[in-house]
Amino acid sequence: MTKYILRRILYLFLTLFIIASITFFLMKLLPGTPFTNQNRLSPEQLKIVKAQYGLDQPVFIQYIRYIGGLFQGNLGTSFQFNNEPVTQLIGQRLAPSMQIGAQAMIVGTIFGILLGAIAAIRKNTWVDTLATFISILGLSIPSFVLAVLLQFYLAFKWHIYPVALWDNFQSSVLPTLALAALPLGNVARFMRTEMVDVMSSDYIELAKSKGNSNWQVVTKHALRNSLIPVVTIIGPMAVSVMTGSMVVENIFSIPGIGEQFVKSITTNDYPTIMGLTIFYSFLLILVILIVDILYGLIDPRIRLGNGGKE
Amino acid sequence: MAEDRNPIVQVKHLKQYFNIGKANEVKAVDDVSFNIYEGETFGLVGESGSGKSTTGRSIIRLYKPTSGQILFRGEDISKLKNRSPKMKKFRSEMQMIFQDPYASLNPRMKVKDIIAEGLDIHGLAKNDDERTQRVEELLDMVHLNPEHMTRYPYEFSGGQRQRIGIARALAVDPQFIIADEPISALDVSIQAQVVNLLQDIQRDRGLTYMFIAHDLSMVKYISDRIAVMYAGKIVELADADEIYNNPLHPYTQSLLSAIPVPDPEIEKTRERIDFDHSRHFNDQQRFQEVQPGHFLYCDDQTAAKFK
Amino acid sequence: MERILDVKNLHVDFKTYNGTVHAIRGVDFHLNDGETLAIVGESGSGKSVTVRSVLRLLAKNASISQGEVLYHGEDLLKKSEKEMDNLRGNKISMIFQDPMTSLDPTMTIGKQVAEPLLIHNKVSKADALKRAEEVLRLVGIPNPKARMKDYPHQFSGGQRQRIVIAIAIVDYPEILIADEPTTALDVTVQAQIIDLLRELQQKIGTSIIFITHDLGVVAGIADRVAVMYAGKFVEYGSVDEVFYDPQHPYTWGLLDSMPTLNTSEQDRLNSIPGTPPNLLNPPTGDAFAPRNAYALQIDTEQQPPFFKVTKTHYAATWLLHPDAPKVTPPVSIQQRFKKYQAWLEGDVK
Amino acid sequence: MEQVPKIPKEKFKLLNKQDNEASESLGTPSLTYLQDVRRRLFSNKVATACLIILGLIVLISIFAPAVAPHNPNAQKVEYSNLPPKLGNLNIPGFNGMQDMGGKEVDAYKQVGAPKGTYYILGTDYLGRDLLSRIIYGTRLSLIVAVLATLVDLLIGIPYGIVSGWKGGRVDTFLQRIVEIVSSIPNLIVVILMMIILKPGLTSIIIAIALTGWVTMARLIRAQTFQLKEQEYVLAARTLGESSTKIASKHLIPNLSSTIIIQTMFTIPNAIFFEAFLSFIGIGIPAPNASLGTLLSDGQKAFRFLPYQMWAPAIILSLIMIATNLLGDGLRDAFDPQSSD
Amino acid sequence: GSAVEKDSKDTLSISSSDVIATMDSSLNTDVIGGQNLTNTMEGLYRFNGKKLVPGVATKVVEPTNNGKTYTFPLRHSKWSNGKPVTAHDFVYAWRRTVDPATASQYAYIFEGIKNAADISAGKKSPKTLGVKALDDYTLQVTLDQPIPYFTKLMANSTFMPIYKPSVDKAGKQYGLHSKGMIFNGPFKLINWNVSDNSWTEVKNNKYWNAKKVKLHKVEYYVSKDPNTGLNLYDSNRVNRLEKISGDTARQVANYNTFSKDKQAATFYIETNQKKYAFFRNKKIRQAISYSIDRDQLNKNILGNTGGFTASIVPSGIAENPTTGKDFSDEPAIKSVAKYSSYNPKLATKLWKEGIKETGQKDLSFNLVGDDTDTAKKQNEYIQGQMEKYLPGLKLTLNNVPFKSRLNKAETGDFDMIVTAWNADYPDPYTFLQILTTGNAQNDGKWSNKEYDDYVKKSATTDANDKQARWNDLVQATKILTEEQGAIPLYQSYQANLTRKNVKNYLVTPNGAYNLVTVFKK
Ligand SMILES: Nc1ncnc2c1ncn2[C@@H]1O[C@H](COP(=O)(O)OP(=O)(O)OP(=O)(O)O)[C@@H](O)[C@H]1O
Ligand SMILES: Nc1ncnc2c1ncn2[C@@H]1O[C@H](COP(=O)(O)OP(=O)(O)OP(=O)(O)O)[C@@H](O)[C@H]1O
Ligand SMILES: [Mg+2]
Ligand SMILES: [Mg+2]
Repeated sequence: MTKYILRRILYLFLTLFIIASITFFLMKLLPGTPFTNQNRLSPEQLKIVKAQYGLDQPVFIQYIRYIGGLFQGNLGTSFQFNNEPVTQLIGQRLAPSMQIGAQAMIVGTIFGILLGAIAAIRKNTWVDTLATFISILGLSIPSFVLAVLLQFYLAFKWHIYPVALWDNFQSSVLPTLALAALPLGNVARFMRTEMVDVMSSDYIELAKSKGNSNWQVVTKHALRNSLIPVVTIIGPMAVSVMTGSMVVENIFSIPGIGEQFVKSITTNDYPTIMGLTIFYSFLLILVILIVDILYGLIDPRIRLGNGGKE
Repeated sequence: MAEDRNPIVQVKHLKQYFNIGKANEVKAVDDVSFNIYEGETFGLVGESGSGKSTTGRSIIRLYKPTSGQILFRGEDISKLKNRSPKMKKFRSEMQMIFQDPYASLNPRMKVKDIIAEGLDIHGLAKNDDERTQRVEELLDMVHLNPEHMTRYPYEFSGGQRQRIGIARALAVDPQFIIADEPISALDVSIQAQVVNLLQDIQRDRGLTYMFIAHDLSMVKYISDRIAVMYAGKIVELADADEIYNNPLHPYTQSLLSAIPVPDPEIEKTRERIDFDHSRHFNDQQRFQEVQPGHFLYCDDQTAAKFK
Repeated sequence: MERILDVKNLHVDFKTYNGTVHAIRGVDFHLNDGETLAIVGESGSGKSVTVRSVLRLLAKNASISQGEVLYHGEDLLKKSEKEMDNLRGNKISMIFQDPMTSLDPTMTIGKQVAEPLLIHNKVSKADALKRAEEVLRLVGIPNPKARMKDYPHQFSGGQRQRIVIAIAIVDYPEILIADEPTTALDVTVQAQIIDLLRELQQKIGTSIIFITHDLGVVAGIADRVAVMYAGKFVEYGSVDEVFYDPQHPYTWGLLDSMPTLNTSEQDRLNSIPGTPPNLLNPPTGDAFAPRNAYALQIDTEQQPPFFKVTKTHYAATWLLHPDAPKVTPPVSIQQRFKKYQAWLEGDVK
Repeated sequence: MEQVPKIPKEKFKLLNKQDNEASESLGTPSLTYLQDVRRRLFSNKVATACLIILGLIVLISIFAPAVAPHNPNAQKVEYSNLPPKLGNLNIPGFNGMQDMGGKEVDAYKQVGAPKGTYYILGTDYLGRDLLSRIIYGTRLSLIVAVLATLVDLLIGIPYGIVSGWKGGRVDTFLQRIVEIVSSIPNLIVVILMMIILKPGLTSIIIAIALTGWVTMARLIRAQTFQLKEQEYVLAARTLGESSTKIASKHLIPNLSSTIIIQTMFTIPNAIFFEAFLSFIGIGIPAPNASLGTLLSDGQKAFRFLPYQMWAPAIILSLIMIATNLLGDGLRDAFDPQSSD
Repeated sequence: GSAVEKDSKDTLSISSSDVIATMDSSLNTDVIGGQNLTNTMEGLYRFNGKKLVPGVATKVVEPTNNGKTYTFPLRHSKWSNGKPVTAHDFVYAWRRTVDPATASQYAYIFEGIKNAADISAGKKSPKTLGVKALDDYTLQVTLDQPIPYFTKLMANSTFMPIYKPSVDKAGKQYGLHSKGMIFNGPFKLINWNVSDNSWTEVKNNKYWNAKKVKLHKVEYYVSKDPNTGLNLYDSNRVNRLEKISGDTARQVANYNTFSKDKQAATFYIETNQKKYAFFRNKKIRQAISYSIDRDQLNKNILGNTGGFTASIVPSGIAENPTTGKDFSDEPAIKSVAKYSSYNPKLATKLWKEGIKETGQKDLSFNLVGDDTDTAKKQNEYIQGQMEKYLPGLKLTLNNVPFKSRLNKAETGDFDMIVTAWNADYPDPYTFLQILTTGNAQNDGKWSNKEYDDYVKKSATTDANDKQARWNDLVQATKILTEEQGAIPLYQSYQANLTRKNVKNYLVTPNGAYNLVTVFKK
């Protein structure tokens, strides 16, 4: 197990390294330099800033430096905010993103599981139809549209939640909801399929024949077994939440990394784009790793020692 | 006894390992040697996971043997390259019938195309008419209505499907057929149909069979000689009657004692013999002929006793 | 002997795309206290549906259209779902065919075995686990105390089937329904399981309904045998009667198609030709008629009633009608008759 | 137990064995697998409805030039931001009235549009007909979807089959690549691509091509692993069939349900993707419309001109819901076990 | 809980259009940074509305030595930590800005101050800069040559003092975090890190003019989404919504709290005359200009935030030294206004003639522009107009982020480009100089000798003669407009919504607002 985790962590760094390299060279492909209004700088000034950013070195050296810095947790400095280390930038904006991200994941997962389970238990009834419809709706409305609607009705019209901005828990409710719709839909649909499968399995029959009531069968056996595969979609879910947060943070004016990412794009802030790319990838790989480990812990059938693969 | 017969398949020290070098290495077949003679039915029995299917699949080269030799009509086929002409020829000479009547036919292909696949590959039909005609003949041979050749497999019952599988194997005119548990998935009432068919075909065409099965009474019935497999090794090999009347290996004895017999009287009085792996296996043992035509996996001391 | 279970005129239908499948078309049987009743028949004949109807564990698209299932005189079909829950796993329990998939993969086997106790009896968890351990020992799981904490995948097929049996008997049920409990197992393991069931029956005195399509297994375990074909019973009687004095051509076919160790290669096997009827539109007459070498004109028109052979032996074939012609059964069956005759005479002596 | 009934004696005659020998007839009606799938699909009302809706949308997109009432890019700035108006029918929301500083005014009259001028879904900020733009936008979004599907089919399937069929070291290597590609949130790959290439359809396609096939490849690989152990594949091998033939004759047909179902997920994903890119400003460039650009423009004007968001949002959601439900329906239809 | 906050009299909440990029006055380049520096720092002067009033300097001084020396007497004011603000703080700040190691983009604005250009070029030490602390409270600046607009420059944030110990402590990160920053302006920025989406400024009691400051707290919130901003304003979460984008501006124009402020900025199109002889043809440039209906653009796209301008010099930045007439109202300029107006027929005609004259075959060009919402719409509109009236023209839009646009402009990677120029100081010169031959900001490389001469003359021979200088600039503008060397689109306006109870919120000529005088009722 430890060996397996260590190997996975090694892979994690390998993957990150590859991602970092690809990103680095992609960014180098971009024309021009990061300095706005170069024309306004004297050649001497330019020389000095370039040296500051290490851009006077050959690309290969820059690459070595960048990768070297990476290992020390240094992602370079932002072009948009002169001299601000990207790591610091990410650090300052991490908390809100993590909070709404986590909330959205939790809400999405819990309600998705409930919705999916109910649909599966009441398979082919109107309850199922309704639940399916809700989950598909969740999948079908772009988060930015949902965000706008939530803001307009729940906040602006009915004053239930703050319109935007980031100050207390209240203000995280709407962004969370807007973000949770997609994972909720996904989890619910996945859960339903799994649960329908599980409900028709032999061990559920056996559980029924032991005298478990329908409710007991569901809570003691079906739910747990259907949940295990649901764990596998946490990774993709994390991605959808990450990307969704880019727009949702923008709309609700939340100072998160998603909003920063979009801004970095519109300001050509390459170091920040690179940094965030690597950071997002890191998060994702980490989530996948944790999910895999969890999966092994939750599901007794999976022996991580055997490679942990299908 | 063996001299006057012609071996069609000779298996020499065949080893088939999986996941070599990994923690989950499996020695599915572990140093197995035997001959199959022309025209006979060679039965292979043993518990689940003992390596019967693997042996069969290695012989027909679905796997590349880890080591050892497989001679087919005297020619070593264990090292044939996949796309070589020799391999292609070999592919028409040896065929296989599979266990699962549901999984062994491609659900998306019509019966006609399933049966004709071999014809197409080996160019055995010159044109479409000949192809159709051949398929009709084959269907007739397995007692299926040739009109049904445009149907899809799922429209047939298990027994019928198994016969389609037989027709497919027969299409390329093989001399040797490996039947891997061809009847274990079938209903009792239908098993006999298939077994009878296999025997009729063997008689008509002078085929040689390797018949893998669980069901010992059926194996006894169909086979001339029987090999008993246990944990990747053949532990005993002899004529069918000999095996049943004079089992020498404790595992064979245990196996025989467990066969249920549809006769309440026998059942009520039978004694089961338990088999203990660790007690009966050790390093000194090897596969040797202890009586004429009767081979046993044992140490030399034991062998001497029987000789 | 007391009848603890009495099934009367059971009809079960399934609604499907193609129409209604009449899976069970009037089944009557009973189970005596302490006996083992074996139900044999080929795949799809309705064995599982019959016994599942007893526990009311049928698929959602099933409906029991007619009949009664009397357990100690009470009709189980009229009970509420809650009352049924109280019976399941307690008074009547069930063993399923596939040991590989019958156990919850995410629960330790100790908990799974103890579960019926916790559901039905007001016992503490510790007591239940203790009892589970005893039962696991009883069914022959070595070192049960330690292994209780293991998960199903850590056991072999035979062991898993033993665990499934342990679950079924942990609450000393009156009736144990075993639906092909050994089909997926090796012969040697199968033999062990059958021995185990026999042994258990003696120890806890439960009545067993044993389903199989393997006549050899039936011969080893059953007191009485019922033969099923296309949703109906065609013959039933004591194990000796059915094996040595079979009356129904289908039973003949079954017995005749199995080679015994004495059948030589020269004897051609006898097979039952054709395929079972489609239960979407069951035939009006005897469902077996199209495959029956001894079919009579009447078979195509009218379903045969049960004819009494002895007090305990009945068969549903027109051949037993006084007006029916005498037929010569297959050789192997004749041998069985002879054996029975000899045996009866010996018995009389 | 039962009384032996009275039956005429002549009925008890043995039937001629010849008459009786069961001919090997097939009980089931002759339906090919696909016919069966079709039957199952069409008996699912929801899926059928979705199929029809999608069919209509696709048809309208294909024949956009004939169907669209206006040139989608023709500006008529005088008529900008007109609310929907459906002829002279006075349907609320479709009567050309607009809330202006608390008063309902006839926006058409206000801009001095002659009688008979009407835009069913209103106009946008440049006075372009929204309906026409939505029709063309849908068309563009569907093109993205179709191209994404092609990528799935042309990269994902071969990749998955090779990986699954070859197994061993080849598989390990190919899977490592998949692992890396899927460890980068795909949207980020796309964004990176869009920054480097210039925004546009080609870039979106290249971006999708780089990442979109991964799920398909994974599924196909897993399925191929199972299929290659299927006895009919083994049978083909014992007959000497070549790998490519096995792939085309045995694997792909049996992968078809997976392929179709996965495609049903690729399509909405691609459409969503494009919408998202447009929202963060790196989607299809002006003046061309896609559902994404329309939505993102509409979203910004939502406070005052809600119809500009509602119309594309409803169409997008409709496509999403329909493909999702159709996907469900197809999954059930392709699964012979789901016969209830 | 209710999302509607109660409104406090002491606190002003403002929705800002973007975050603060830096609070380092040496490095700041944008309006947001400028606004917040104006809020928190005090330079020599400060604009109060249009009027220049003394800040740390005790009075607005006149130059001596032929306009080459300025001597500023300073008041005894304090930094927010109680330390005195001295002339040395100015000297330090200015030297720091021109020091090439600081890499300030505004170093060039110091050119004209003695040695400034040489220092930026790395040829001289920053110590040689022509700025001196005669004593703690007297600052003297020496120029190489008179700078006519020098006094106005002194209100720019670039010329504010910096508290040296803060820089010493924070190093490169000075201006990125409020922690450790010391202020001498009306407010103090607290708990702020760069890139924060909201920030708070509290009243600075140490500010020399603190008793005039009514507000106790100013809160800024960035909301990029137009709906969000408006929803915040409408639910009174913010008291003021700034920089409303075109589309929304158009919709909220009927709010009675709507206002718009003229900005010292113009948008214009440059054509790449280096790449295409085609664009060196005057008729072609005029045709382009004639093809665009700026009225419609303003009304429908910009929501009335783009006012007419005849030339690239916007209105409201300078007045005739004798008549007091606005620069844009000079008759000479009005006379060429027609060249910057809509005339589709003429456009088509000139276009065809131009094509004939130049023999241009390929009429596919790209139009580079910004990728903000309004810019995109505006470019789309321009594309539509030009394609409509200029036969054969095929325009591809290339909307890119601001920095990319600058980059493309600098490297000449465009065919046509929509450029905006924001005055560095309120004087026509800031606009006119960029179109002179060889100027780095002259992206299209338009060149006209006569024009160059007028512009040059205004800064040299006529530098000290206000009227002569004025006439030079007017003449230059006339030439530029007639030639359409740059094709003016509009002067931009900033649209805002301000609650009725917020008073005295006045724009200054450099685009910032002076919060000293703002109060709430
Ligand atoms: N491709 C493979 N990779 C790894 N292990 C394998 C593979 N094929 C077979 N094995 C293992 O080899 C052993 C022998 O398997 P094989 O299928 O030959 O047994 P068998 O005697 O045919 O059993 P059964 O009666 O269940 O068909 C088993 O332990 C099996 O798990
Ligand atoms: N849920 C269902 N829907 C439709 N038909 C069903 C369903 N369950 C069972 N049947 C039908 O009922 C008949 C009897 O099935 P049953 O499972 O009882 O057979 P069995 O005798 O137990 O066979 P096996 O030996 O294969 O287990 C079959 O024809 C089957 O197709
Ligand atoms: Mg096998
Ligand atoms: Mg069954």
